[in-house]
Amino acid sequence: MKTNPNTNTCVVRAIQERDLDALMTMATQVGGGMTTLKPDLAMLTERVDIACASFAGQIAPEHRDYLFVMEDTSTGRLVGVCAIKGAVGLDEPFYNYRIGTLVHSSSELKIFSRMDTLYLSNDLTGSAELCSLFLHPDYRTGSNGKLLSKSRFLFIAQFPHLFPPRLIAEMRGFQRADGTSPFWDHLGQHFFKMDFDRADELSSLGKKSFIAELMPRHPLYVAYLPPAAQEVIGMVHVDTAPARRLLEQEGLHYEGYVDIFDAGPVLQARISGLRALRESTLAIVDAAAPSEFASIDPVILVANTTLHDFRVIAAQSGTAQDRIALSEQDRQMLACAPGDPVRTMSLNSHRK
Amino acid sequence: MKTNPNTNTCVVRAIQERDLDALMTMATQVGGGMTTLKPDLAMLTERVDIACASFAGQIAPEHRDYLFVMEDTSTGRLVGVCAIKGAVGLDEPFYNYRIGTLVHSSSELKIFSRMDTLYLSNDLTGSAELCSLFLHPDYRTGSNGKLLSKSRFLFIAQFPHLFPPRLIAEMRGFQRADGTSPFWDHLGQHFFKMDFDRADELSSLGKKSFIAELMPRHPLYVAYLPPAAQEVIGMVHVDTAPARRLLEQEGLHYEGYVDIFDAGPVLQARISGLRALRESTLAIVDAAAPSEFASIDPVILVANTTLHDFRVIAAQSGTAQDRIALSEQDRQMLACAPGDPVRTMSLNSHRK
Amino acid sequence: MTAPSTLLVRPVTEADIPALEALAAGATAGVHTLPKHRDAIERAVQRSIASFAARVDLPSEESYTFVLEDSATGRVIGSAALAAMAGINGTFFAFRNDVMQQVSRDLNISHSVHALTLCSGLTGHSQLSSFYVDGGDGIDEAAAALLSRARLLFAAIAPQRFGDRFFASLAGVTGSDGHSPFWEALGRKFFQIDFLEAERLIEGGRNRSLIIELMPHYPVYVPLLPGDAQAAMGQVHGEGELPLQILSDEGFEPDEFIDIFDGGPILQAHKHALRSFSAALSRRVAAADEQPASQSATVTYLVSTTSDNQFRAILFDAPALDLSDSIALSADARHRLQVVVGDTVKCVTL
Amino acid sequence: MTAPSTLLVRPVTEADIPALEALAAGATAGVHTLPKHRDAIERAVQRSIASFAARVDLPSEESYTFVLEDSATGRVIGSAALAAMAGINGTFFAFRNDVMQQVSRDLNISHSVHALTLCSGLTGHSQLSSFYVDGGDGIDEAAAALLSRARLLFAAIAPQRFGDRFFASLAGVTGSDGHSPFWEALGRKFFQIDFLEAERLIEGGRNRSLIIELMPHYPVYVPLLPGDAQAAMGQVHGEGELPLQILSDEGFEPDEFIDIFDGGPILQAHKHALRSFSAALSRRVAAADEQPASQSATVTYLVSTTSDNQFRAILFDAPALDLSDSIALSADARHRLQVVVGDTVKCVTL
Repeated sequence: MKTNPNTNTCVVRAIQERDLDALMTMATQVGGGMTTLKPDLAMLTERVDIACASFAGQIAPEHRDYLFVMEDTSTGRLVGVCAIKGAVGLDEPFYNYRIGTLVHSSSELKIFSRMDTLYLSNDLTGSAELCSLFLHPDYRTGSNGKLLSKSRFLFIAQFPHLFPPRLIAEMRGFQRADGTSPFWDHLGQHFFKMDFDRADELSSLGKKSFIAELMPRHPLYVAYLPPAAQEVIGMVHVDTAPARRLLEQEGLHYEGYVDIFDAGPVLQARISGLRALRESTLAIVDAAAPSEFASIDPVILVANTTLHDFRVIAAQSGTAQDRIALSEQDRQMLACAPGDPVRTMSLNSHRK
Repeated sequence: MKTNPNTNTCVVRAIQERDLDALMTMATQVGGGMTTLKPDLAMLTERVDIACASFAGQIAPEHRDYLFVMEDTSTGRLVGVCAIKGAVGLDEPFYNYRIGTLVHSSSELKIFSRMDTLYLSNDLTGSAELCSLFLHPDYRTGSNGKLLSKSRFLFIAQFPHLFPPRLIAEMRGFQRADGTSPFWDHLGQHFFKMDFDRADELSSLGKKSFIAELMPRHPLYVAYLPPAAQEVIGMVHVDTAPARRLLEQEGLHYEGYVDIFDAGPVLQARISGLRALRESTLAIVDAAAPSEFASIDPVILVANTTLHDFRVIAAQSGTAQDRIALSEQDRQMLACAPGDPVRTMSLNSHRK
Repeated sequence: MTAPSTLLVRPVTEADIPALEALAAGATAGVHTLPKHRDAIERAVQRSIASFAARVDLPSEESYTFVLEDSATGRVIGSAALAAMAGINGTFFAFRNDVMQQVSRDLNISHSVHALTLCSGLTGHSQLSSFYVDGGDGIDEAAAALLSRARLLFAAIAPQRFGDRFFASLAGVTGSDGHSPFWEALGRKFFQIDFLEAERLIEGGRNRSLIIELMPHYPVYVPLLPGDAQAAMGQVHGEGELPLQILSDEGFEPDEFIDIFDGGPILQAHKHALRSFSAALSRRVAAADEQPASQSATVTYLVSTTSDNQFRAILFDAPALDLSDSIALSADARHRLQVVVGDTVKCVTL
Repeated sequence: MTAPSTLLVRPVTEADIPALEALAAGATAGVHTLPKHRDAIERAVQRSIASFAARVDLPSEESYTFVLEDSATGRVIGSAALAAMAGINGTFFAFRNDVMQQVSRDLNISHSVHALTLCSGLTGHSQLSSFYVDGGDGIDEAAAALLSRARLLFAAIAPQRFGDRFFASLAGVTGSDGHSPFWEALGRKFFQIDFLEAERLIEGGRNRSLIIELMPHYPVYVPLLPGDAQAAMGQVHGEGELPLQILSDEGFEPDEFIDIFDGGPILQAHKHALRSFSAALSRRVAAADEQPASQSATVTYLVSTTSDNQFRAILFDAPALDLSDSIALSADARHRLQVVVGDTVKCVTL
């Protein structure tokens, strides 16, 4: 039986300095909407430097930025990127709206109003963040998307001591067909007097003092907003819906935090509550000939256990008695040998 | 092999109307600090009526109040009580302080202050609540405490459709040896101009409009409080620490909500994240002779599956192939017969 | 213009209750704040009688109701009240209209945003309220001014009964159906009922604890309100224009406060800024025939007694009083005021 | 008391820079707000010179610095400033001290709680600042009053250069070591540095965006502050008592605002409430020998020129001016003011 060749030739691995040019090429393909991966060579150079120092363990965990690339080993081409930031909001404040509830009640008038409120908050300060996910359109097939996104959970499961208790992911918020944001138009615009893209860009450049200067500080009742703005609170951009589902399968939840500009949801999880921490297991690598693989074997994610050269593949295999049979090609992609430990997890959650 | 007689003669069961007098007797033994179980016959009568209607499914789930008693079947004496409220805060507002984070940062002065804040909130409105736990001192041995507290999780696991997504439990907050609360003295006292017990009593009687009238409405920085008050935020009363640990083992967490008067923590969980929903399983009852029990068998909780006569015991037994052998005594306590389904769960969590 | 020569303002009496009921029937719900129902009217009258009778050193729960009577017919054609302290038995709530500067020097941004904050800053100030004149034949402006301003002449002769600051909340913009754009944008979201229903339940009061239970705890950012609600802020109802004009002439100014329900303007003044306090003259009563009829033009004065338990006020045309230490009143005027020659009266130009 | 006869207040010039440096050396950090360092002094002087020279229709970025000179010695012994609008290039921040009524009618509870709110309500008002008189030999009160109030006489002769409201923030309570109890309770929690260090970094300003970045966003409930911080609210530093007295006599009142750093009082007044505006007399200059020496007692006046680009002010003892249309000035006084007989001067009693 042959395994899916597309799947089998792609590896997600820790970025290296030599990947800079290919990363720059990818960044030009990303398009708008991803503020953390812009085709700015100086910015990318700095980011790759930090990532390499992160994987080398040369900087403090809360300042690390683990940048992973997906390489098609059949061609050597970089086809995807994703990242985990060690902590957000420690250099510049990290703002969200938190949605809370206030009850206004009068027993005399028999009125009981349960109202949603928006609180400007920095509650998520210090959380680790999943970000910068991009997969080249040519490779949006098979298990590639899942491999790329979920590889990060195996990394966290392997190195949980490097992370704070909470993990988050910011999702791009709802936009109209013309790219405008109803939430911005009815809220932020009144206070910032600039258009959404400008505010988003300033914020992504780390120039956040304008938020402290201009943002309304007092809690807002959602009911003040017109329905068009209320409706999109916590809604993702249509292009982001699949990414959201993937993360939810891994144990992240929307807990009422949204972006202050477009009200896109923040997904969050306790690190200890991630599927990868409950379900991933270590296994010892055995050599296996291709003929041993059966198409009935599920696709599983397999990662090596090396911080500085972390690698993850999606393999069609199975584990038994804490051992796993991997083909030579898989072993090469993982930079591991028979007898080495690897961390494995089923590609899809078994639980609903 | 004989099983522990203390354990085996106690059953936790849905309260019945005839239990009222015994409940009143127990309420006199509770002492201060539990505002939901006072020796007030009119209040208890109403509560038992609502509980009976709740188990009978005669009122809407969000208005139900499931009251359970622990009976020593060897004497017929009621020795404990516990409850689950279907939802809180739907008649009178349910207040908490939520602890949030605000960052104050100036790049010019290189100052970065990460400050805890207290927000008056009704966020937990609509949550189900664990409350009114009391076990007679004579019975605070063996597994009785765990049986009483954890019986409620089996109830929820058996009837999850009757509950909202979130479950909470309010824990009594820290007090000094003389019964005073440093948090109250340094915060609430300034606004309410009354002593803690009076405020607590008014609140427990459902007279909450005074909270809306007198409570400070604006977010407070924790740093405004003296250290003695800051330190006790989220701390439980020394007597409540064991109860807190039990609940944490079942999947409840302190997520930053505290009582507005004494800053005692609110533990909370998604219903779907409770250990009981992950680990409890259904099994079919087999008759077993006492000789079949071995002391090496772990203690497990076993519940019947009947809403109106729900019952839970702690039995020393084991399940295999979805079947469980129960002694005649156990079957009598559970009001079940061979062939009936029961829900079982290990007494202690296997996970750290 | 010659002053209507038969009008009289005096404290309300029990005999006025039927007349007040008739007046209330003509008032517009949500606009006029006079009590509507028999029992509320009776309470207000009893409270007023007790207030005028009380010896007062410091203002407290007193509330004084005045009626405008046409002494020719004996008919009561208007009423108005003055409370010693607003918010008695509670807090008088209003929205304070704060301005917040939005400045980012880096980005060269500078503008301001208004926000409405529920506050109690008017509690304890003296409050003009319940002003109403029967407009069956069109309201006589001089008559309305007499009724409205007589209250302040009373305060000027009995300052110990009142605070140093006075305010009046004027009806905000509502449609003919009682629809209030400001209420729709704010109050309705918290009360979940119609404006008129809310006003009926709360009896026009702004001192009830249910306000703090229901109204927003945090500042309301004005740019988030719909345009019609923003436009209604501080705007007076059509029927409030005459009272607004009268009070503005007296020295009141719209300040930073607006009504929490309909967004109507709240006028405020320190007593020293009011003409009844600063520009009223004390003059000895003379008989009109003691002096030769003046050829010079006359000025219309509000003339009141100076006794706080025998308070009366009328309009009277007289030569300018600035250079005279007495005012010559006709026998009819003396009769309406129940004063005799030699008594002292307060006079202020209309 | 006889007026010191050699004193003169005039606009600062570049030649005064060394003298200002010497003055600043004697000033107390955290108490006096005059600029401390050479470059800051130079900037202030240049700005003042440009401000006096500017033709102004509406107040804007101007800031006027005045010096007190002993014309007998030519020595500069004090300086003071007046900014056309506070918070230029930003917002002037202050704490507003709000009162919140805490009322529960059911429970028969009624009390009030104060809360401090960071606000920008003083932005755009004209600000008195940087007042300092060399106290080496003990401060002469009349000299201090001349320096402080001459600023307001200038405003009175050039009202188009200023706003309608004026304020002055006075130094709050600090210990001899610069310890501020109010700062310890509030500012330190956000700035994480000592009071004097903060004042040094921010150069005494209250208009910097870092204030909105660092200071509390929500009202600070006063009962939560330690007792010594509460006691310091609105209290003036010992060295501020004389300036407080001078400004109070002029018509300023402590209002609802206090300083955000040390809790010191902020005095406010509408210009109409200030004696330099409302009680200053315009008088023609006469020569002292034009009139017979008066036997009557004299009054000490502040006398200033009426030209806003040749501003000077002195103290002068003269008979009461109420019934005269001129003031007889000695040749020396005319020389110090650089006026001649027939010119008009402004006079206000000390």
